[in-house]
Amino acid sequence: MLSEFAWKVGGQQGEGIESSGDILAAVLARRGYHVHGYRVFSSRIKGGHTNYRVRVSTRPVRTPNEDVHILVAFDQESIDLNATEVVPGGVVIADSHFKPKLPEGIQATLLDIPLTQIAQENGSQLMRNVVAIGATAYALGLPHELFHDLIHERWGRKGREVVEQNLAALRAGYDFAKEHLGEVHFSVAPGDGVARPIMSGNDATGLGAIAAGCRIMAAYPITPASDVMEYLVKRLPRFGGVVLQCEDEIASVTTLVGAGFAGARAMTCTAGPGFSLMQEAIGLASAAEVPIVVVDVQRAGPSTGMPTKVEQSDLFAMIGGTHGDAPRIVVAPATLEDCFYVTAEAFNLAERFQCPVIVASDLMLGLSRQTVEEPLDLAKVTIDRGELASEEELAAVPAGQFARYKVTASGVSPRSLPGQPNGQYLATGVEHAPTGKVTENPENRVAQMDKRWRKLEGVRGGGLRYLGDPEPDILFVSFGSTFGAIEETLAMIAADGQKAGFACLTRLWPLPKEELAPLLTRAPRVLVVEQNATGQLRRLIQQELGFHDKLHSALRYDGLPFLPRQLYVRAGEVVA
Amino acid sequence: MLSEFAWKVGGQQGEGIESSGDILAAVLARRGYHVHGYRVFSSRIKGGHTNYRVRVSTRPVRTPNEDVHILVAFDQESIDLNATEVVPGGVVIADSHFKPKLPEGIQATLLDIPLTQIAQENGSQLMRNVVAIGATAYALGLPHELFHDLIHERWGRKGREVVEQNLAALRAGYDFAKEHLGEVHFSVAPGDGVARPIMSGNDATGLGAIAAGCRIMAAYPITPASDVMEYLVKRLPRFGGVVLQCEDEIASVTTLVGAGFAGARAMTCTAGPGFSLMQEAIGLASAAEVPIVVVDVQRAGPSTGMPTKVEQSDLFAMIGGTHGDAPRIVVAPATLEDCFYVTAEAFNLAERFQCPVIVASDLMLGLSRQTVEEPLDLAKVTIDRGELASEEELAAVPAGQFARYKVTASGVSPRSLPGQPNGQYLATGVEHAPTGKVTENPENRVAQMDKRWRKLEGVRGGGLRYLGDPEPDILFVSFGSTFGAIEETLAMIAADGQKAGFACLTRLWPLPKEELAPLLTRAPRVLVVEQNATGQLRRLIQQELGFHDKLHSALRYDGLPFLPRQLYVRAGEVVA
Amino acid sequence: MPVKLADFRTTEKSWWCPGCGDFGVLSALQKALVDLQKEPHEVAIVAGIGCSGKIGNYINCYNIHTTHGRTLPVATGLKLANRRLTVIAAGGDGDGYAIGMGHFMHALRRNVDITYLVMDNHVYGLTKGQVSPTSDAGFVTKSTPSGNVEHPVRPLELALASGCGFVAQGFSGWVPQLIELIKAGVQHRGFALINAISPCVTYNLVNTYDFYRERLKKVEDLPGYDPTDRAKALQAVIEHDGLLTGVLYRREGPSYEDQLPGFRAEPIVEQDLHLAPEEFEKLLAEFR
Amino acid sequence: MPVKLADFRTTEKSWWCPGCGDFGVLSALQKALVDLQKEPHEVAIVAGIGCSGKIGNYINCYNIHTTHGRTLPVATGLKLANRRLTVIAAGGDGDGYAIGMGHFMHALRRNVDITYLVMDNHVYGLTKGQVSPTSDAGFVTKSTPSGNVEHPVRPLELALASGCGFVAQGFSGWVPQLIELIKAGVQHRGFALINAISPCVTYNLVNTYDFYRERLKKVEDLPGYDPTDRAKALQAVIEHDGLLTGVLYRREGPSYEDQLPGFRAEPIVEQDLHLAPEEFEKLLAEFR
Ligand SMILES: Cc1ncc(C[n+]2csc(CCOP(=O)(O)OP(=O)(O)O)c2C)c(N)n1
Ligand SMILES: Cc1ncc(C[n+]2csc(CCOP(=O)(O)OP(=O)(O)O)c2C)c(N)n1
Ligand code: SF4
Ligand code: SF4
Ligand SMILES: [Mg+2]
Ligand SMILES: [Mg+2]
Repeated sequence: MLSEFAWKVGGQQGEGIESSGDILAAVLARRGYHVHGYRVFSSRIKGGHTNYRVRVSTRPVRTPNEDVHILVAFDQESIDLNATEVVPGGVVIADSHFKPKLPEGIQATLLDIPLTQIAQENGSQLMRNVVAIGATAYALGLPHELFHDLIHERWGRKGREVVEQNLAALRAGYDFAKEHLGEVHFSVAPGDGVARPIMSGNDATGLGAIAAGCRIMAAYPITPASDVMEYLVKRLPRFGGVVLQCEDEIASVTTLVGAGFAGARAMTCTAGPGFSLMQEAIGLASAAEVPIVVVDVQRAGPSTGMPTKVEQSDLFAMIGGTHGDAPRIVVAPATLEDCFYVTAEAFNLAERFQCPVIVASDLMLGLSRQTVEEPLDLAKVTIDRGELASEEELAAVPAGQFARYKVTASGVSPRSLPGQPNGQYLATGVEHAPTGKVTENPENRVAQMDKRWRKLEGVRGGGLRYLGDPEPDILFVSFGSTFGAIEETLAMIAADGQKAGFACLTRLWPLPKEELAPLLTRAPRVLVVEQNATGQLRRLIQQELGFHDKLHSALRYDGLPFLPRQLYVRAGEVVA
Repeated sequence: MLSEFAWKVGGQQGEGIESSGDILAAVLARRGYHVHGYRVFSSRIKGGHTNYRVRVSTRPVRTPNEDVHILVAFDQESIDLNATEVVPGGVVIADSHFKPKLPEGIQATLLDIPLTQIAQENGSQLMRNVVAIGATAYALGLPHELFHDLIHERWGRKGREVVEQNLAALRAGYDFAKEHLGEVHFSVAPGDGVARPIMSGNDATGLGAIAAGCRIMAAYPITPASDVMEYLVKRLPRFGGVVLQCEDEIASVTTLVGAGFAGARAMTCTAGPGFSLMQEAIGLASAAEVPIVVVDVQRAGPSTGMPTKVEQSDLFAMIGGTHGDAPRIVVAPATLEDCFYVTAEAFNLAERFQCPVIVASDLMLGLSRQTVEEPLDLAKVTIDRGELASEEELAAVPAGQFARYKVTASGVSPRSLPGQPNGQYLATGVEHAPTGKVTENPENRVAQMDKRWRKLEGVRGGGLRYLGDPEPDILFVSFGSTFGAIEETLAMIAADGQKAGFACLTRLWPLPKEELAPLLTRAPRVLVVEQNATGQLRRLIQQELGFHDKLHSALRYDGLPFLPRQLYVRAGEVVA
Repeated sequence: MPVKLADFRTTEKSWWCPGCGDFGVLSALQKALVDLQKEPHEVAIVAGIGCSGKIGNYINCYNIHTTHGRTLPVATGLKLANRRLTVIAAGGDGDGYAIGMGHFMHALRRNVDITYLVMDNHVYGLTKGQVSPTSDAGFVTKSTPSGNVEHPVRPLELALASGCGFVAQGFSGWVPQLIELIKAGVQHRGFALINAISPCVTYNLVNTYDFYRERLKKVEDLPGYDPTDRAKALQAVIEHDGLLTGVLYRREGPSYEDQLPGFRAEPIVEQDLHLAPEEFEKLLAEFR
Repeated sequence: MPVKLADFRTTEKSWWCPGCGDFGVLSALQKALVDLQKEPHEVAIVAGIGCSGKIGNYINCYNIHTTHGRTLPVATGLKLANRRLTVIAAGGDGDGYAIGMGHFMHALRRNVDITYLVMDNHVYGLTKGQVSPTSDAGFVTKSTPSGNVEHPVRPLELALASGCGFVAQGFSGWVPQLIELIKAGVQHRGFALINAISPCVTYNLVNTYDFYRERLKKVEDLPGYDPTDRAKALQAVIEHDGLLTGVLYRREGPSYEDQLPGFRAEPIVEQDLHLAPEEFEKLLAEFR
């Protein structure tokens, strides 16, 4: 009885093989399983190997692992590249048309099944995915009826005949497997029956933005960020909002500056190359104190790098990539739910602190399709617009004298919005007096610079999430999508009877020093886990807090996500 | 007998008053004085107060100080703003036409002199600067004949009459001062008679680039960097080179990428806003291993900030501002001579390590006109093109198989240049195999990333200059134009019988850790001096080496340069 | 109370050189806004970086001073956020046609309802006299000591070739005409380009007031000129080497905002940001 | 030994979708280079980012793959550094006319001797089907689910309006003509634009091969077409809604490099980098 299994499908890019993964994931999510779907693909439209791994469990899973119970192969390459992952006793479901062969030494059962042919016989070769799902159902010991609803929903619009054809294809796959596998199948522990939504981190980001009142999105397509734009362009018009595909990322981010100045909640979403292009404008938003939200779905750099591979290497670019001392806030979702809540909260931070807020997402987080583990609760999304000058306050100001950049104790100054009578001022990236008037007066300069940085002192709380043992022998520190792998590593270490803790940073700048420092002090050894080559997070912690001798790095920068086992081994080295 | 004095002229911008400072500086430089000229101005073409301080000494001076011996004022505002700096016994030379008044409590002699009128009487009101120089000469106890040569050279082209008029104006100013000041004048110790060239740091940067074989400059105008372009556009054509004013900074830096790929030595020069725009392309040069040189003449940020004021706040942007882990080298001239040598060497570094090299200059360094204190010696400028594949090596390669990105022990791989037979390859910012072929293979990725970073391990030596006591009670650490002020502070501390040392970093990345760490270990207290608000250099040192408790900051970010006295006081606080 | 000129004035003195063309543009803009009876708080100026970009510093209304070259996307975001505002982008020839060229070309075709006022002096003023994209061939500057060798950008031709619905040129020496052009541009629904020739008296001693007074023609004075005929307008501009003033071309039609699906008459900034729980449920349901 | 097609081939298989228009462009480019008897090492291709930008991966010569949209400045630097090379910039419609628009407009007027080959499929291929600047009005994509509302960029009109000396359009379905256009473009002294219509069979199901076969005309077939008459060319392009192929316009004249003061026939990369001491002394003397 499996309480957890992984299923993988492999084939050529552009042949739509991902859809079988989506069907499997969706159906199991409805039946109370926890699902994590992870796609490996490359920067190419058609051709080249791609695979999609769906991990299914009776407890939450937030990361891919190494074992595969069932591999569906649409070509021999998919077997050759992935068969070593198949667990002993696993099943390889392979299309007969390419005469599949298992490599030596693989202790799996090969189900040589004419997927394409069965699909054609039932109406169209496009349905080979559904045939494979049918066979999968049998191999997992699941009834094929589980899939009927989804088939109805998915193909219902195309008419009854198409639905019937798909049902028949599903059944044919199931029957073929039954006939040829016989007793060789898994049986899977039942799910908890709770139907969970399933979505990608990018979806959750888009949803969070809508919930937070974001009504303007300006962006330029880029992998792996484009989906956010594509999600929003279909939904924002319903709420009176607009998505603008700009001519480039500079236009995108400066569009936000205009929208933020006007008082709208606006966002862009990009990846490394686009983010680098935004640096100058991020400085403008910082200096002119305009709220904007920039999501960076990080991918492997530098430069164009590996656009379809994960990395977390934009940290220094996000914190200090624009010239000058330009305050900003950098937050980092670590889970799917964070993508929703952290993004939504980013709009509050931007308006409360009147500065750019950068959401440091990453490709694993953005593209993996997962079940929502903690319900997304609209009631938890508050809208805090920060300090806005009221009509009355403005009316009391001598004409043309509104002190938009008033030096205050908190550093935050109430702002007027264009259209408000008597609130006129000059917003500018040039150094300015409290009224916005340009000046190079040295005392004013210091006062304004200090005021802008003072704002960040108000950014407190909520930047760190602690998991695991309160008195750990080893403390993991990380941000972003490595969360899932670390969570599982903690469990492995705990199973060994050892004590591990985990400080997950959900804010990178200002670094939650007050929360982090005592943890670092207490822990005898610290392992900073990050998907980059130079230990950017470790170096950031060193810069702000020290602890050089205690800090160890777990780095991965080959484009693949950390596996729990890998971290477990690395932790062992550090503790040894 | 003054061994040092300062002279200042003040007036309205755009009225050419700087030319009197230039004349004074040039003449005294020829006579064996050491000169430092510092101009205060704002981002405006005409109008608004500007002043020009010329510091003259019998020993080298590299920074402005606070005292003024002679103030020349073309308007009352110039007196009001600057009179407090005039030393007791000083002279204020002010044009009668505005009925000058000295503020209360200023113990200086006012020479109320009809500068404009005398100039007009001698031919043209434009010569009022020359009249002022004549009066200055008397007030300093210098013969007016000292200025005759320069007047001949400067106005010779305009004909004998103009020269005569200027000589007469000079003489008239001198005579007027003699008549009215009488015994009230300084006397200045003689110079050493060595005629020194006088130039700005930007001039030295341009000269260094020519000496290093830079033949392509692509840039976009920006204060305070444009002069480098303007210097080179007049000189490069003589050497077959070209200066291209591009449509923006992205075009400028990518033009260099093309030129660098082709094998030319190419550079751009910009300031913060332009630098931020270059971030993406800097990553391309890093990933594709193309040598380029980018000079950032830093000014006060963030955003447009204060374009005519000094700051050193682009450090993090220079080191880590592009997305991804993108190796590069950042060097930092600290003196006028460094502007020449460090810039020239930047081209060697770029070609030896096949990566972007950023020269971190700053406004004080770039715009101050100074005497050259150590002769600029062409023989010291070597040209090292790094590893280039020879025609023979290429001929031995199977066709189309040249391994441009071969994984080597040093990380550096010999490169071919377009036009070389059989050296064809693909240079790309996408992750690539040794041949340049695009690949996402994880092992290759790690090998290439490691190779690129390994190059930086070869960047050794020459990154730190030590001055002062070898066993200091206080160690100053800095980079860039604060050098001069720190040098003088050291002398002040030494005069107190205390021991101070100074580690001047001429390379910021890779940080010369091996040289710096023992100094930090030994020194009981460290004062990191930098012209920015957030202690970027201190944080960089903390990040790389620690020493948090020992490191203190001297920060100045009001747009004005550090004064030696200010640092002396700050050092006192740290030692106390 | 009717809006008066004083309402658009500030206490800040203009920082331009005496005689700078930008004074004329500023006063034309102020007068146009008064004529249109806009209230200062209903107007937002998005200014670039340059001498010209300081225009926003001297006029009492909502102002945003962008980074160099980015006026148009900023103005786009501003207008989309609050379509009730009168949004005017203003900047120099370098700002708009060098570093800002990409945004200019895309703004022309996007057709958001903003007015773009370019103060064209054929030179870089604020950085002290380098060549600009509109500089004439052969023009000698600090960065072209042997004379400019590039073809000048022809903004009017580009606007006409890109389907811009309102293309005009004015001259800061002819303020009354410029006032009318600005008014017409603001009233035009969609993107309106007004290239305002604005001599730099300090760094451009070729393209002076006199130069233009001698050469500029008004389209009204061309016999039978029809500002609704794009091909003819293009031809006239080419024939007269760009030295025409007036409304060269005008075409009515929906603006970008008018064509956006779901875009409301009520400005975004005035809408309720809160999502109705049932709407949220609908969004979530898509993932079930 | 004469250069053969095999010399420009690589062992790398092309990664485009079967039927992609870019195959035709690649083979036309390779054949043109062979016809011109260029050696692979004498040619440098500067490619952008996009499906189209992969063209450099499949052709044996010096190749540089830039960041998105920056082919033209990179090609400019390359050509200035080594004017002996044949420099070809190549990329997509998004690369060239969206993010690269500013550089495109300035390259047109700068007139450096490079050939620019745009593989125009009216869509963003590599990012999986978003709207592009050349997409038709109403075109439905992932980013314009209700149809494109922006006026398409008209590259040929822009090139003609900007004084470009060689403006051509080809079609990847008509390889023989495209070969000739590329040859003529490479031989042209100065900037040459070749807009190569190159259908995306995956994300653009409107602007297909058939669509173009039915609509495209060759200028040779227009009675009395004169490719040296700019105004007429512009008119023809407007009349035929851009659906013309062939050399639309050509004007001889000096390139940018030809006009640069002091610029030598010998490429910069072949010159001695060392400064003569007496030259250095002369430079220093200016500061004495
Ligand atoms: C990114 C960036 N690059 C360069 C500059 C420097 N800069 C300021 S104004 C300007 C151009 C001024 O010319 P123009 O736009 O024609 O305005 P004008 O001063 O002539 O009115 C430049 C290049 C800058 N501020 N930002
Ligand atoms: C700065 C930057 N922004 C965005 C991207 C993502 N991107 C890659 S290709 C491309 C556009 C592709 O369209 P096009 O240029 O028309 O080429 P095609 O794929 O259609 O040939 C984009 C937006 C990028 N690589 N870099
Ligand atoms: S420099 Fe030219 S553009 Fe600038 S203010 Fe002076 S006259 Fe006007
Ligand atoms: S997606 Fe389109 S442009 Fe890209 S390879 Fe496929 S057919 Fe060609
Ligand atoms: Mg200008
Ligand atoms: Mg395309």
